[in-house]
Amino acid sequence: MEFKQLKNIVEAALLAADHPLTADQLLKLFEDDEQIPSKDDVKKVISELEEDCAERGYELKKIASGYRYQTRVEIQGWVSKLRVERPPKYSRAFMETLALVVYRQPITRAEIEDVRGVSISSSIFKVLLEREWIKIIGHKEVPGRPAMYGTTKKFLDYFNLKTLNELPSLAEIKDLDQVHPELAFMDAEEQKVPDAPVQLEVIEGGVDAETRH
Amino acid sequence: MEFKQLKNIVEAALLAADHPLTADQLLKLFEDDEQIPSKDDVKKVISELEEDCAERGYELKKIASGYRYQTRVEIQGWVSKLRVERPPKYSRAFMETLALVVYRQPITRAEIEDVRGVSISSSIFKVLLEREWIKIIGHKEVPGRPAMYGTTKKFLDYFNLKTLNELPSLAEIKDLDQVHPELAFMDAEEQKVPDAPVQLEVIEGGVDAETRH
Amino acid sequence: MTEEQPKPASEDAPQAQQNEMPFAMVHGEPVTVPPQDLYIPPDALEIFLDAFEGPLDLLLYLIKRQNLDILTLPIANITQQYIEYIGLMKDLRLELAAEYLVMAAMLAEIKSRMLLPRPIEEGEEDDPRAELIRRLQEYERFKKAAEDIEEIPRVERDVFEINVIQTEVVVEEKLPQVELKDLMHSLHQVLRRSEMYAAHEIKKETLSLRERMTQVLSSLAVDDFVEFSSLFTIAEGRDGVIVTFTAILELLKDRMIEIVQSEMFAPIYIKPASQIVEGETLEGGGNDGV
Repeated sequence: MEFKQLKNIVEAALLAADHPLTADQLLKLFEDDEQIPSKDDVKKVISELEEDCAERGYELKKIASGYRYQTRVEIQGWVSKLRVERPPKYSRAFMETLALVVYRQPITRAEIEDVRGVSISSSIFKVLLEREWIKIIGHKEVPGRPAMYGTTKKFLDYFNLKTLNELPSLAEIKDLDQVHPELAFMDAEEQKVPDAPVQLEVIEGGVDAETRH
Repeated sequence: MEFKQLKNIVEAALLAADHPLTADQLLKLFEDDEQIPSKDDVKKVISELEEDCAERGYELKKIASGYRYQTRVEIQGWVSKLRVERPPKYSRAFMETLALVVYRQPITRAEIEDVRGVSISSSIFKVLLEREWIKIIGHKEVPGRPAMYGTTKKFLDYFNLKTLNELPSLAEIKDLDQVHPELAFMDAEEQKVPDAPVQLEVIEGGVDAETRH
Repeated sequence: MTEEQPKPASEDAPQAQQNEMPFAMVHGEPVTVPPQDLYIPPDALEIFLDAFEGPLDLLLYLIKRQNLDILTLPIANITQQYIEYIGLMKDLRLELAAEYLVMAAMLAEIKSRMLLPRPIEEGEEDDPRAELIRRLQEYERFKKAAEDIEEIPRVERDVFEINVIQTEVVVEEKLPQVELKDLMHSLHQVLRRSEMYAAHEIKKETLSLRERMTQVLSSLAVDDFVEFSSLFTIAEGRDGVIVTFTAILELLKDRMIEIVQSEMFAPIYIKPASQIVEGETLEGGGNDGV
């Protein structure tokens, strides 16, 4: 097969696929052909395709489960007008639960609740599991054998990531003993508190469909 | 807006849309912009886009309800392999319905729905009957005379059973995790679990969510 | 949704409140002046619990608002403010999550411990605030992480998947494969949910009985009338005969079949329970008797 045709087919396949495709999956499209292209050819095609759309409104993106064509963030404002429904919005409780699973996997529900200091509504897990962003990856051998959760490739795909390593790293924890040992007990009344009028700030995103139903 | 950006947005929009778009619909994407492009511009973009993919594996086609990108017939042989490549899978509802027919036959649809706690779509029965894994073995003499389902020889053949007796008993299924450790989730090596001794098991996607509500 | 409350807070509050009703009752006392420096408009209190993701979040808010470092947690101050919030919420009869009260108790405990004289040899690691500070920091990390994740461009919101139509696809249908273990697993799941185990004595029911019931009904579907004795297979021996007989009784009990005998000692026949409508035997045409 000519390189050009190979490229045309790979491009069309990637455009038409409803899920990301790996180089191996792309190779499989040709398995009935007389001359099967090499994996190197396919990779070369992919990198050419990536370049071809470098200045376009869409890109060929590599994410966890393969390559996928998608529109660029820059033109989100226009393209999102195509969608009648608004994108799902997730509550802070939902995002914090997700963040804990992401950074602390495998983690149980009780462990998440422990860090957050509040109980978590089951609907949050239900939605996370239904969206297949998290899955049960085992059970902890403690009384009750609670399920342990971890993230999935679908989660990475959805958030445009190849691996979890691409996520920003967690903030460091400062050590109480080292930072301000002298302050340890200097407290209470001596601490001047600026008495500015205060408004309730952090309401953003706190209230949301998810937590409500 | 520069012509080039207009073209990028129109192209990406046409690629990302899940239905054909008319020139007017495309114009609407820009209605919030300071400078709204003219319809002539949009038409010019479209004709350029048509030319751009003249030698590609896909084309911009005008159909009754607008313009849409589609793959070319010439490469259909390759691209259509995308469809079959992913092994189809039955839904959980399907599997549970089958399991209940197996273990509770003769059983009516209402009885299955009763145990599952949700109504079952007719298509599940249709597929089960088409595969000839279950059949109607009579009608229950209650109002409505609902069909009663049972398993077939084909079902036994498919699962390599001589009789249903070779299946584990209900009591054994209850202790499935212990009885069949070989069902254990195979991903073990991939999912490094540092935390605690852990017994992994197969519970994919969302199972727990449903048990929770 | 950041609140830019037009309502003046501390400075103007006293005058403004002259003719006003007390807006809250704290410990039985009317409160006409909102607590200084933590004024929340009463309307906003309603959404208070939704605004904060729990007591840690509220504490963080109180600390951040004063530009204080978590590590220098001014416990007395924070405790006082925290408890004032709780008091306000209670008096507005907002449903208060238990976690908030637990935190109040914890703060009070820390505060009281800090007021007690300390033995000299006690090191910093015995700072009663240490555990709280650790939890606050830990929570703050994930709160930040959640915000970071929120920023990541994601499908449906920032980027859109491209999924071009395939022309003239000949659908090559491939039937899903099912493995026995999947089936067992499904049953396991559905039973676990339905709690059938607890309610029924199905354990006693053997599968062979169920299977035989199906076989008996199936043979009726083919022939409509079946001789009783033909249902038994001698080769199956005693057990087989018992299973078949039990199956017939079971079907009879459920009124799925009828047993008929034209005269004494004549052959006994089994037929499907009487069908009301002539001609409408088994619905689903081709499926019966398969």
